[in-house]
Amino acid sequence: MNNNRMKIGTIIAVLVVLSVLPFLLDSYLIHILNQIGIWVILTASLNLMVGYTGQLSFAHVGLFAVGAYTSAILTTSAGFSFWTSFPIAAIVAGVLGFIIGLPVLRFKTHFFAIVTLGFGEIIRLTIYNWRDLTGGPNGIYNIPFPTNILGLDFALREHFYYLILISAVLVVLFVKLLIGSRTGKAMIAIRENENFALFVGINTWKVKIFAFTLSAALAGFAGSLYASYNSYISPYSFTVSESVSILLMVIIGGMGTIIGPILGTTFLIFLPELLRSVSEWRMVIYGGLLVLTIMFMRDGILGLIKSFVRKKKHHSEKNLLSTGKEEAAIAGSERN
Amino acid sequence: MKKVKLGLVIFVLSVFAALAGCSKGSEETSGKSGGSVETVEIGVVLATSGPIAQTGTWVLDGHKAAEKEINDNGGFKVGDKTYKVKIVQYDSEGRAESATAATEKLINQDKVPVILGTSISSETAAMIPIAQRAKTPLITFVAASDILTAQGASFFSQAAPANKNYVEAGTKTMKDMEMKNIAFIYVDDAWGQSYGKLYPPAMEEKGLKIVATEKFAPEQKEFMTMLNKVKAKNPDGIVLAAETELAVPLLKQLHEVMPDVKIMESGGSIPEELIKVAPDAVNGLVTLSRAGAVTPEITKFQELFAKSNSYKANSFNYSGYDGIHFIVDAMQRAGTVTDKEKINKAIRDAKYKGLIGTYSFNEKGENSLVGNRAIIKDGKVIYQTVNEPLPK
Amino acid sequence: MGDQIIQSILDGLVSGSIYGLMAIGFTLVFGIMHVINLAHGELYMLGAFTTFIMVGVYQINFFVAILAAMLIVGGLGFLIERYIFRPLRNTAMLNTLLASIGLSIFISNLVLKIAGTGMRSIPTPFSDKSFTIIGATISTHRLMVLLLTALLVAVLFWVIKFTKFGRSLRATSQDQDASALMGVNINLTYGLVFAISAGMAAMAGGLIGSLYVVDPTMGLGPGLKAFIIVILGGMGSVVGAIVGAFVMGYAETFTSLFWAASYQDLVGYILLILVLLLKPNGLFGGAKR
Amino acid sequence: MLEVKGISRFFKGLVALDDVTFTVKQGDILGIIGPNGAGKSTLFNCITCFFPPSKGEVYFEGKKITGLNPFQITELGLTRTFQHTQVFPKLSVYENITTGQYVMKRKDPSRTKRQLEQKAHEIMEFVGVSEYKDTTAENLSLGYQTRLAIGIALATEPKLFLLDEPAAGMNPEETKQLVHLLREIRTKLGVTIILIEHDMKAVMGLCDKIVVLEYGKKIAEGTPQEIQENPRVIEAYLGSEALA
Repeated sequence: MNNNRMKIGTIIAVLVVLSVLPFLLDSYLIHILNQIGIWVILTASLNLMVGYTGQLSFAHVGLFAVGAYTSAILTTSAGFSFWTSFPIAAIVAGVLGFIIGLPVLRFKTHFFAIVTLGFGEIIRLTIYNWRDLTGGPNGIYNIPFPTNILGLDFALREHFYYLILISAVLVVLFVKLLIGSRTGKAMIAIRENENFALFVGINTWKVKIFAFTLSAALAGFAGSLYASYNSYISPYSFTVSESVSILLMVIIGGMGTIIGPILGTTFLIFLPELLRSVSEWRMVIYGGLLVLTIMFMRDGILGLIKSFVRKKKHHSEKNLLSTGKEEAAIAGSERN
Repeated sequence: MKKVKLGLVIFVLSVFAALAGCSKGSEETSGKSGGSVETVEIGVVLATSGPIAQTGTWVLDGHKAAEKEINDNGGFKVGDKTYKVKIVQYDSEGRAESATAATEKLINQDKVPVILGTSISSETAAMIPIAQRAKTPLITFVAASDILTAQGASFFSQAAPANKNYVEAGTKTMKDMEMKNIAFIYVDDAWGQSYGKLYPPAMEEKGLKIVATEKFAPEQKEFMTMLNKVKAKNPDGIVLAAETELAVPLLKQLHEVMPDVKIMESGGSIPEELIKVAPDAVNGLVTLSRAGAVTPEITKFQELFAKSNSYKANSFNYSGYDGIHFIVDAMQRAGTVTDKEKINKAIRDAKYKGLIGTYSFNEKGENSLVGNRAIIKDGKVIYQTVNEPLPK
Repeated sequence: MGDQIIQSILDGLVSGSIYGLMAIGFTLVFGIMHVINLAHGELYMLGAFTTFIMVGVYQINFFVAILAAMLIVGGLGFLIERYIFRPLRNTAMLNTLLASIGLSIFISNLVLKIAGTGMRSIPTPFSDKSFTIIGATISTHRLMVLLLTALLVAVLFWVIKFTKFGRSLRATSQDQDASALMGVNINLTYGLVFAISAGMAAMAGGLIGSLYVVDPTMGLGPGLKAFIIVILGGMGSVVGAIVGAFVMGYAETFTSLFWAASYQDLVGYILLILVLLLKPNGLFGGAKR
Repeated sequence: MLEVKGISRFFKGLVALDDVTFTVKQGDILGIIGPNGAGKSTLFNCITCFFPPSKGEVYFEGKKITGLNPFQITELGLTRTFQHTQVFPKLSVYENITTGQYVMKRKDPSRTKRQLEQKAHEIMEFVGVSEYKDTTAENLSLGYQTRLAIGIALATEPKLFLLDEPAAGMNPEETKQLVHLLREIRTKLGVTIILIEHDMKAVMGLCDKIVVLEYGKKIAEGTPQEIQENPRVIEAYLGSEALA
């Protein structure tokens, strides 16, 4: 039981460090952390689908865009404040997720991927061409910051940091609780073996629709944060290459875990920033690294760290137990 | 186990390479105060990768030519001190997230006094709120969409010839080319759409009839159906609005469908580039252009540019060159290289004669650069202002 | 309006065959190797660049240049399969998909760095003369694209249906282990399949590159379009890829005829989703594993 | 307990099942035997609504279940295993069992978390996989995986349990243990069992009643004794030594 307490200890330590950061770093690094925070919420929502329910979705950037545009339109032309517009943005994205989910969730693996990619692009192209509502390619500018509450002035990056930090922590916690719950078990069962899950008494259709709608709402919420934070949005930031990069963040970090996508998001947002000064070769290194990561670190950064830890633990265990139980099980299993 | 060890090595290697890259960056800024002549860092954000990397690279080459020229003759004087120019450029990859991150890095880590904005309107629009909040002057010499000045940011100035100023020159050129029934074809992006809005009323006013209007998607390459549809309306003139990368396939196919129709392009394409890639399809084409008649300064710049670049200078290089000199002039008039507010005021009050015209701004940051035109005749480009008659 | 319809039918035929050239290579790799190769667009771009270097710089005959480009890029395809896709062969399809994304970013940016952003155009060997068939005009070059695509499809069908190698391809696509037992050298077969697919992409690049423009990022659009067409036509079926290509070609042609050119992509995606809703495995897709 | 009435199933002209009728009493073990391709698995798939029968109906405890979804039937207390053993590969044995308990919340909402955990451990003990509690299912041997599959099914606390060739690929020793386990399921848990199996020794020793299928038709029904002497059955199996 001690590693549980150790785990909670590290989490609290990390949170304390995170809450102190704004006082130590300049606002460029804070801006990067804010971007990471927003993307953590988006990748957490995507992880619900890819990591836990095993459905590879390319629509999440479209739902992220719906959330961003709903909140932007409400706050600019309808005069709503951020605090009333972000729940609406999440609901609108969730409802759209439900509507898209109905036809889409019938498909499996690569068909599901391509159909969600199609819907993602349909959302982007509709935003692009619906000029009088969304401003078309010009986008929407002068999106106001959230009105000040609790003495925080959100025009300052450092204060907005806390709003994003709290939202990210809440979302990650929510995902953790959901996965621990009964529905979470059903989602994991669907990922592991969808047909068999049907026979264990899981209404796979209902669970998938629930997961997709929920993750759509979370993506919408991330979108509303993104719009208010950047105060300018345009269809150019919701393209297919964006949905590819958030998918990479989830998978390279280690999908189907809570910490994996967070590591992946941090790694894939910090890496291009760190490589900024090597600007000519930056994208070449980025592409090359992706290929190497997929080939050698298949369960992602987290998998790498875990195997590193397990290797250390394994050595210590071996000399303790003469006939390790684990070895018996492995010896027993003559399957492939 | 072997694989995991290898994976570990790669992972460590990549982080190490990244950190090395980062440290190289920061150690540079610390060298600021050393040496007899101080260095002034000018922030530049341009898309040098991604789909529209071409324009960004041209502008950057223009910036570098000016930087080399200033530093070769000992830097520039402000008050009693002389300064060398150092360009700190970050690639925005054609994505708003990358552009905003680069802007934050320039303002907060490199602490540059001024930033030259990007070649793409949607990126620049995302950077304006950041520059405004950090009270750092941001100026673009390329992004021409009118949404940039519509944000009303006091620290943003648009030194690129805005579409509004070009409409005048455009309608006059259409008249000069004796076009009656015009087919108007424009790219459906932020830049193209502002023409889509501005041209029709202006053309109607001048009695020019629009027989067909077509818009096409930025990544589109196949235009045959659209051109045949336009051909059915048998226009005697075609007005295009398309960046160079998109204009080439369009012009090649236009040459197939309507070989001898008069064509005018409203300033998105570079004539020299069109000749190089599609010589026979563009003969007789007139494009609006930033650069007017070839002034002595332009010839001097072309010689300077030829020394360090393998291709012939074009008007995006001119704008890049003007950009650095304009900032240096503004700093000299402001009498400071660090006080951002004073520099911004000097920028807004500028009356600087550059290669492509005189830069001056109104209170909204819009400039008064007037469009010129360039005519492609038998493989050569003739630049002129719109008042001169078209060469026969 | 009448002759415009005929003209559009001809234009649709041309853009259909252009998409066909791209999609066939893609579906071969998926049908036989069950690998989704999103770097297919970059092989198309490399084909265009090789053809440009040979024709534009060294003035080699256009057709020789295309053949050479097919061989060079085909060889590269063989190496890519050997060193990147073979280690990932028995892992989840997700890995090969993601590895191909990394590869696509790597190749397009490498060429961007080496060749610079400049645009180039391959001088077309075909005369400017255009033919008029029942009221619709088509340039020699586009006619050549039509004919070469038809030729390529015919050759491919002949290879798959009648040659020993063709049979081993079909066997491997059904059941990799069984055909290995039958003495089919799986590694060689997969390597050759990837090489053929890369070669076809290179041919498309050279042929279509001279119609449009050659630059490092030209592969992004066609790569994604090929993926959509293959899914539309039915994963892994060559007939499906060809039919899917013409369906997409005509959808876009008639969209720009009756609506506006800028809505082409939107209609393409809506069409894809409608077809998949009605026939989940695509028009000709067999229920793969 | 279960009434199968006139079940037929056609696949594009091929008659997989032709008018099969039989009933199963509470607490019985019914064996279904027949040469390969006799339609045994198809019959199972029709009963458990994996796909609907072309004709005929199935009643479970008097209630018509044809046309329902598989997960609804599990709720009613009817569950099954598959010819190719189905488990949740990357989950540990314990997680596999707890996933099986998903349906319990609806069947018995009053059940607390503690009780469910307790039940899970009992089941693992019962099917003899508790030593590998934390091993992932895919690392287990075929024998242990089959036991786990049975454990998952028991976790749904069924009243009727259908097993599709559980002993396939097992050595005699493992088969003996399996028969022992099936007997205990009936006696200790009071679960009615329907078993498809080729191993005649196991079937004859275990089942109260046997149904024999051939080319989709029911050719015989009765006690193991009657079946062994029934000429139709002998002829169907051409006197293979299995009947001896």
